[in-house]
Amino acid sequence: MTGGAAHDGPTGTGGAAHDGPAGTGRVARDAAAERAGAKPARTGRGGLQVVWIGLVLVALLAAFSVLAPRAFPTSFNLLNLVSDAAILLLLATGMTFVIITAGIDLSVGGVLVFSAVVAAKVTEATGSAALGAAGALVTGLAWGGLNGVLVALGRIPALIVTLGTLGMSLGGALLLTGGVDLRAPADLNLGLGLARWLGVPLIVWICAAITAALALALAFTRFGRHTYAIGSNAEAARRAGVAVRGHLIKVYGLAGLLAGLAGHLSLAKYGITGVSAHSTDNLQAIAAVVIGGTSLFGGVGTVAGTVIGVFIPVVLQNGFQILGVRPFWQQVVVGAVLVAAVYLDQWRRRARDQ
Amino acid sequence: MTGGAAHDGPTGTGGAAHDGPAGTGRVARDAAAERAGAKPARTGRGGLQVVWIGLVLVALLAAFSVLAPRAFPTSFNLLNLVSDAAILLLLATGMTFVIITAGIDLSVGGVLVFSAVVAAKVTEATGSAALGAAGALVTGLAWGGLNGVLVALGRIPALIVTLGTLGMSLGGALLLTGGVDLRAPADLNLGLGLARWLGVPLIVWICAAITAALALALAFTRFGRHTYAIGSNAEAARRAGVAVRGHLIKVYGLAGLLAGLAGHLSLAKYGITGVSAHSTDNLQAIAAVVIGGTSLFGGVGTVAGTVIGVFIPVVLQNGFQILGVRPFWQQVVVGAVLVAAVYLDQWRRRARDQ
Amino acid sequence: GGEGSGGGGDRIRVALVQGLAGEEFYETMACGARAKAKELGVDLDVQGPQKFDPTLQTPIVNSVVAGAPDAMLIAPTDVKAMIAPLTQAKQQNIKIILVDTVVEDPTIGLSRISTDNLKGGAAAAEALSEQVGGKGKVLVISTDPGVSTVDARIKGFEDEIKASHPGLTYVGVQYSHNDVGEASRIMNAALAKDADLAGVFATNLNSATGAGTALQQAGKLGKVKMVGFDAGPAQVKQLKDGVVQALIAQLPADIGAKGVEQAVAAVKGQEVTPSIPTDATIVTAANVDRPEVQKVLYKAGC
Amino acid sequence: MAVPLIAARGIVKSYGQVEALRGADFSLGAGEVVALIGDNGAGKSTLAKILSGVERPDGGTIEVDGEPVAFGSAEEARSAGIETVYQDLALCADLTPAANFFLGRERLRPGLLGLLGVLDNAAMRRATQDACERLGVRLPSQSAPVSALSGGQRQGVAVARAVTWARRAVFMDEPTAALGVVQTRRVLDLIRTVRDSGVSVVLISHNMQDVMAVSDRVEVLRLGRRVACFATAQASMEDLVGAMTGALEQQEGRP
Amino acid sequence: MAVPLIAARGIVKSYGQVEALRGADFSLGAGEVVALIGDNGAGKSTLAKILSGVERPDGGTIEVDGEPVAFGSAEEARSAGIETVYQDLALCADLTPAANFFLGRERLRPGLLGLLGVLDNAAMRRATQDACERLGVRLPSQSAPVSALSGGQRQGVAVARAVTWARRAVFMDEPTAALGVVQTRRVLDLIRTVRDSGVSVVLISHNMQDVMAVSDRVEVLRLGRRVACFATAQASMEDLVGAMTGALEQQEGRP
Ligand SMILES: Nc1ncnc2c1ncn2[C@@H]1O[C@H](COP(=O)(O)OP(=O)(O)OP(=O)(O)O)[C@@H](O)[C@H]1O
Ligand SMILES: Nc1ncnc2c1ncn2[C@@H]1O[C@H](COP(=O)(O)OP(=O)(O)OP(=O)(O)O)[C@@H](O)[C@H]1O
Ligand SMILES: [Mg+2]
Ligand SMILES: [Mg+2]
Repeated sequence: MTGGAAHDGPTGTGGAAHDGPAGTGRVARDAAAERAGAKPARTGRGGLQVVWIGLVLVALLAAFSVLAPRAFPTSFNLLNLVSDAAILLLLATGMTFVIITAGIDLSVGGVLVFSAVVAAKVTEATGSAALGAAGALVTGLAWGGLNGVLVALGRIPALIVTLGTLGMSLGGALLLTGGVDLRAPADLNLGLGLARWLGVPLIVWICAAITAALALALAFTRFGRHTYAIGSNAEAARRAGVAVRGHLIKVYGLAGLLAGLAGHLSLAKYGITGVSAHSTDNLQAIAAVVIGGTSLFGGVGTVAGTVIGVFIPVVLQNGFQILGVRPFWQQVVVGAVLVAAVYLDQWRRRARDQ
Repeated sequence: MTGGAAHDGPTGTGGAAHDGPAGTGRVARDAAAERAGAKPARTGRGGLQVVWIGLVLVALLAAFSVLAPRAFPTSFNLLNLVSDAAILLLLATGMTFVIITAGIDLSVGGVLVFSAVVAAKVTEATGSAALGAAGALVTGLAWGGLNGVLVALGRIPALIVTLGTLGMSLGGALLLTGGVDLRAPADLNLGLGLARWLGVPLIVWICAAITAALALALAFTRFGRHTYAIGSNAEAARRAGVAVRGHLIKVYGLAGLLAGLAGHLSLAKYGITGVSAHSTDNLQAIAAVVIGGTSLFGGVGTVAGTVIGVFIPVVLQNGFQILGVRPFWQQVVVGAVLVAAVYLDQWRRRARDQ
Repeated sequence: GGEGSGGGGDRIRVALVQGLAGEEFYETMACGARAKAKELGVDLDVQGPQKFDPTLQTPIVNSVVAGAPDAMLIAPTDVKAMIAPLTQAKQQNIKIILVDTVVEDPTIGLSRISTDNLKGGAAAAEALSEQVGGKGKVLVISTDPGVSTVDARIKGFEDEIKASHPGLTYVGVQYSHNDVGEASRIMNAALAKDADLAGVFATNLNSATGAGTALQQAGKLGKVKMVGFDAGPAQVKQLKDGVVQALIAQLPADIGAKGVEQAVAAVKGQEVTPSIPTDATIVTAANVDRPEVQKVLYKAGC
Repeated sequence: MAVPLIAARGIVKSYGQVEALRGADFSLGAGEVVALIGDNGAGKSTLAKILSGVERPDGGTIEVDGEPVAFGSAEEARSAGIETVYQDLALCADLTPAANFFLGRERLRPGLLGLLGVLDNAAMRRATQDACERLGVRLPSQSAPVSALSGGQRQGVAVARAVTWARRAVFMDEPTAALGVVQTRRVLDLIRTVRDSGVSVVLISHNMQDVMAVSDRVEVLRLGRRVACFATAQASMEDLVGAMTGALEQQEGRP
Repeated sequence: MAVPLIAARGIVKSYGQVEALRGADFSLGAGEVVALIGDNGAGKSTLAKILSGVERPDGGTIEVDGEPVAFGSAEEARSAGIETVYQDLALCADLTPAANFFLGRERLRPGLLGLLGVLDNAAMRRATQDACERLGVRLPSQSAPVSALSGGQRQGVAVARAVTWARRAVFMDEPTAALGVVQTRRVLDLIRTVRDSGVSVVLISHNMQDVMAVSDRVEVLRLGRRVACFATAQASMEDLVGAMTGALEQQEGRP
């Protein structure tokens, strides 16, 4: 599903494959201790970080397959699972970069909606779907860039900046639409929205390709290296000549760009701009990133982990609904299993580190 | 409004008044750099930290008073302001302790609702309002304790733990009520809910008194000192013999207890358990804490700052509504002013530190 | 107006407090109210919370009261929780007109122009039953539990099925938290679980959108029948695209306009109508182009 | 020979694939100053952390006063009277020097306020100031957080803290690395004073002059094992350096 | 005398109420080793940070090659060929030694991959290993993050990095504080080698033996001011200590 597996899977075991942040994904067994510069006991085997949480996901898939053999493990259901997770995946991937720099982005849902509105308006005005898509991307990039500038140059805490831009972008989207959802042009909704390739929706391919590319970029390129360095110790990165401010602007810009793309894809997929429908996107994306082993204190994390982190809640919800667990119980059980899954992950890692 | 002012106001200037975390409230001018142990340029004048953001609040109050002289600065309106903010203040105060330990608590809204449901059920079953209140407090404490245990002993990231308990408590509340809001017993709603003392609602007095007591506890007691120490460097605190795990359990327990009390007060004030309300409580509380100068990376912060952080968004919203700004514009403007306010705060502090 | 607090002029000032800002139903209501206010030459100020939530609506009512308008139209977000702030408003001599929803206290609200969501839910059951031919499994996808208006729709739907549609099997309600993605996931899981699902009642736009997308992906669009609620432009588009087969339309613009009329009458000391019930209309592809149905469709912007 | 205060045998500790200690022995008598020396990465800090209860060994035994112990936490070692200056100092950067000095042992106000847990900051500040000045470390301001101190000032606070609270033994992991000439001299004097008051000292240092000047015995760690023990009086600088680098292999003998 | 490589005059820097530098002067000639010494808190690290562009002075002038400069960032000093070993090392704890070594100057793969910004990790790992081994610092694993290294190993990485990249001058703020005997000797040798290759070195150290052994000149800082300058050959250990502690007040003269 993601190219992240290419370097984080067992093939990379032994850490010999790359010099990247060796402890990536080794979340804070005591995050507070870690950030304070105390030397946590961790080894350098960079290749294993997402294995345990990945196993948790596999175990969940297996359990649901056993419990609901005729409904859960069908290609129909699994394809839908993937298709529903695709857009969230984009947001979570951008969020991974942001969180690795020790930042946070609460504005993604608002930027998504704003970009979708721009795409709809532009397409309507010009009749060109390509221009609409471009409009969404540029808009997303602009919001992200604004976040980045305020965080990097204004030195305002990222939480406040993105809370502010969340309000601004959502309010702006409502102003542009008058609070009434805009519809996607039919050829977008019925074109990109429904298109498939090898039986898999085109939107899924797009999201998977971008996620894979970014997973590779984070792990193997200078851009990724600087992302980790800033989250690990921004002052040290600055002294070493990393253009910290510029890089932060790029990272937030990337997150905005992805949110803009997500807005366009969401418009294509759902056919409307969804001005009121994305208020929990930011928390969903952040949760996915953290479940995937990225520390909120920055410096460690992988896109592959995030991919798993996106799927765990989605699979839980789907599985429990198929099993016929009642909705209120679902909330309870999903919450409990989430905590248990991450606990297992932490516990196994600790055991291995002994 | 809060006793926090007693030590953080200008009287405390010079830092001679206490030995507490000297840089408290001096939020991360570059949080990432700070956490990494790089030595940020900051002075020890512990007394000034909330002055600038406090001035921002005063400026807002003055501006709205000038723009709407007959509606805004009336005792009626200001009393409403305070009364609307009171319950959030409790949540934000608990959140301040949690965030100073470098943790986070997303579950407060869920715990509030669950506690309110318990209070309503217990009062209904026993006919005793006191037992209902006790029920709410115990319930809140239990959820908070669970958070604390999972964070401290399970070493699961606080974000995941409290996201899990948010789902569990909300789902649990819905299970208990069948998804339908319970009504408060009339004598609670009409009693505590409406009672006033010196013209100010009793609920406001309760919240103010508790906030003041906790502000003092954070600044002047061993409990507060250990809270800062853990957030600053949990490993160092552990080595110095601070019972880090026990303390974390207490801090999350306190946050839960306050959420439980907030649930009871909310039941009294609104007369309903509000199972669908409160979904944004966690973000509101976190935002208030961060606006007030507490760093998400732990180790610095004050309750007095949080009090101001609670009021800034409330005042903005109220002022813009009175001025008749349309709702969508309000979202935009509140977002922008929030960022500007915190920027001003940061900027003034930097200038002073030169 | 800019000097909103002044009240220097002798124009009547009316405030409308929506149940939820940025939702088509309430925006359409605001449009209707604005048009009527312009016609009558009164100032109208519209406010609304970002969630259908009494704890968010209370501060708004309080600040509106602080501005001392002559009258307030409000869609209370809870029958009980909003009594206290509205009592306070009444004490400030503000004329209160309840629109869409009501509060328990009968002394509040000189006029009540209410929508009957129970009836709307029943209408949805009727429409869905007709679409699926009176038998099969039906599912409800809603937003959040505890939202009174939506809960009433669900209750009306359930009661109607129990009472008069024995052929339908009700498989329960799922909550999408007003997230299209979530609604889509719910629909997928529902299809995986009950491949023979016959119909869906989506209680609001986002639920219908998400569910519709899932049906489209599964190639079951039009095979699994769906009934939506409200009749904004997006919903009507869904109807025309075949995503939903029927819509339950209320009359928000009408409610807004009537509310302003009643408010002005109350301020001027003229006679007001204490209770004005409104109806729900079933809109289908077959009747949507008829003029009398066109009239009830919500307008985009104003 | 008397029962040693601390005796560790065969301590093993690995971090993932890195074996930091491969069966290290160590002993410390009552009232003696033992220097623990070794090359970078030899495992000195790891051993000190294990004997301070901060890290758990993977294998080996530790005895205090001849009784086997398993320190589960730093707290247990501390209550056995053992204090440590860690190489990374382990200070809370956001707290003042006084708050760090008294962390975990805060002094409370007398009377009711004390029962409520109210801190006696003035007294703690004075005591900290005094302790630091005894080392010749001048703190620019008592209200500045530790993050505002110079490297040497921070180390001074950490050393003063450990020495003040130790009742049986102090581990000092490179305590003078950041200290000035005068301050270093004072710390060495202090080590002697502490020893004379009956508290044992373990000095980890790369400065052979200091080691020779102040220690009674020297234990040498190399690649995670004890490779030599010397009585300081009978050893030359060359012996020590030879043992550390492996040029000289002494058969391990006396404890 | 030739134009000095770096000449700083009257540098003032305060942090809130603390005056770290009160008009400090400093000069460094091409190809010389200058030791900068002083008591704890004298302002040595602050001066080094200002001359490395990391902190901005409140007052005073800095000239490089006789041209006044105002370093706005560490990047500018670095592009003037100046590298620094900071006292707090300034390493990213989550990155590997090689990643730290090449931070900000990553080596890319040849060809298309390089254009895409793909890192050549193997090459960087080898180069880092070599540079550390030249200092006698053995890294247990190239894939372990810096947070897993011992104090001396970390310092080795920081020193190796600065020395490798410096073209005009290296500031070394207590570079051997955590290093072992052998490693310290190697660093002193390295300082000489570097000097011989034409790069100037500023050595901040509390170890007077090292200072005497390796420096050409000594500048003494006291309470934020330069109080003395010596040619090492003409100064005794007592002179240096006296100047640092204020026992000996030399009139400030030669630059
Ligand atoms: N937390 C850890 N994770 C992984 N490896 C570690 C960890 N702590 C120490 N090590 C490794 O264990 C070995 C011994 O480290 P230790 O810190 O005990 O050395 P030391 O003798 O104190 O060296 P120095 O003189 O440089 O301080 C080193 O190779 C180091 O890399
Ligand atoms: N960021 C800061 N904030 C406040 N005060 C500071 C800061 N940095 C340094 N100081 C103060 O400035 C003075 C000089 O500090 P500096 O680190 O330059 O000393 P130093 O000569 O390097 O000492 P050492 O030998 O102990 O490293 C000290 O008194 C210190 O407390
Ligand atoms: Mg060590
Ligand atoms: Mg220094």
